[in-house]
Amino acid sequence: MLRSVRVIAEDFDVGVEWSALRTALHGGSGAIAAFCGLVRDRVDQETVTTLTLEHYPGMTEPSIEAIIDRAEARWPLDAVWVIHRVGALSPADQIVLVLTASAHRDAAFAGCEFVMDYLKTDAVFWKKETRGGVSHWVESTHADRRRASDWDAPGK
Amino acid sequence: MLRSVRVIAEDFDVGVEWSALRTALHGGSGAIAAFCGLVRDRVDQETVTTLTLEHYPGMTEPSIEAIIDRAEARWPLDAVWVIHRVGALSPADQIVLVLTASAHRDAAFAGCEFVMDYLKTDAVFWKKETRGGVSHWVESTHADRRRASDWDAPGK
Amino acid sequence: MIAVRFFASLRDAVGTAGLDLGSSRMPADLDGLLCVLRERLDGEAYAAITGASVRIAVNQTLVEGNAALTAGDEVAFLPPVSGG
Amino acid sequence: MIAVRFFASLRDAVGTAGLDLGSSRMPADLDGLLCVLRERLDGEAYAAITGASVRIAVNQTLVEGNAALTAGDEVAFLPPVSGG
Repeated sequence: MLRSVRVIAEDFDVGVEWSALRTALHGGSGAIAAFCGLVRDRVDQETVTTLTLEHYPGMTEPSIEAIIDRAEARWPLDAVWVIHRVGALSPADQIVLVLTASAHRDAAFAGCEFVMDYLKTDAVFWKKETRGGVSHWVESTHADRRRASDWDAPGK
Repeated sequence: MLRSVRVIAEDFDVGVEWSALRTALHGGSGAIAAFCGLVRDRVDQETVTTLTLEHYPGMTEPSIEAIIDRAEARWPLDAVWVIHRVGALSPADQIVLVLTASAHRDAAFAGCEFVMDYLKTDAVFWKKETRGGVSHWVESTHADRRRASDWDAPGK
Repeated sequence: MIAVRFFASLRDAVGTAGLDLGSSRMPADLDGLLCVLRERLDGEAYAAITGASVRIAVNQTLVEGNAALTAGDEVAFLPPVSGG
Repeated sequence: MIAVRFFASLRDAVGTAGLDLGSSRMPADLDGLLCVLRERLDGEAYAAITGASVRIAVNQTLVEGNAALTAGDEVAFLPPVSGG
């Protein structure tokens, strides 16, 4: 399986990543799914000015690799690419990109959602949101943790 | 909600579409999901040489709009863009692109999957696959129809 | 005149993408159109376009059962679709 | 020497991103390291890094309970994560 994990400060170009992935795929892939998270300009009616992402170099990358390992064990994926930015981001900035490829769309979609759900709860990042002039650290929500744990429910 | 429906013979550039969507979004969107279907080089152990897509101009576009209407009624979507190619395609060619945007990832993912599932079963296209030197018309599979009808199941 | 269109496998079965019907005798409804087509097409082609999975659109809108037709209408025979 | 690192809200609580411990007295395990930190940090900072939701990594690997330490180890205090 093609995999790529990048934790970077600079922005990424989805078109460039998409083309690189397509070039690397073998001809058996019939489906590419993608997800990109953006900084929202308002949270709970307050204007967001900055979202600062921190990571632990040397631990964050393996924490993402471990999520991809679990996705790969679960679905017949041809590729999983993850780019996650760190540093100070502004509203509308791209935060994270997950690209998956598979023969069929069900695996591509499921793999992409699974990786995103666990990036929220298991990947080693911390987020500081500055809104209404006040900065505070954001934790993954109860809903995030339930979405992730739902992947272990029977029938999923 | 931003919407775009295009049925075209030429290839599309996902990077260009992605940039155009991001530029059009308001700042409340925190999630973009994308799906792209590609022509696979083999089906049932046979080499695919051509996939020819036919449509009914004037009826195909409204059939896609109707699918988007249903997605829009169901999830708080900021955008749904659909590009579907017609004509003779070769292995690895892009067939279809669905882009969705929403404040949160659950709606973006669900809307994208919903639209793809119904493009398989309800959009007015026909596919002729040439493999092993023989051409035949492809119908949506039982699995495709079940995936689509599953959206009406309780709890979805 | 009624424009009749056949798509995909039905075009292959009929051997043409379309027919213009009614320059001499204009069918008043879909049932009448089917009678004209039964005369015009061979048995195998007629069986194909009247198959259980075939849907009919009048002016790009699906119709169930019989429907009145007026001059200039377009009637399309659609085999099962498959997009995406 | 043990390199101790504090991330995100814990860095804010402690007031520094890291400490080098053990140039004089080298802790043999995590429990020993916590004793040293209790002496070095104020009560609020110590409470923060020993909170129920804080996880500890030794050399970038999460550990549960006590763990032996050797010179050159890096011990990190991690508040709840939130990526994506």
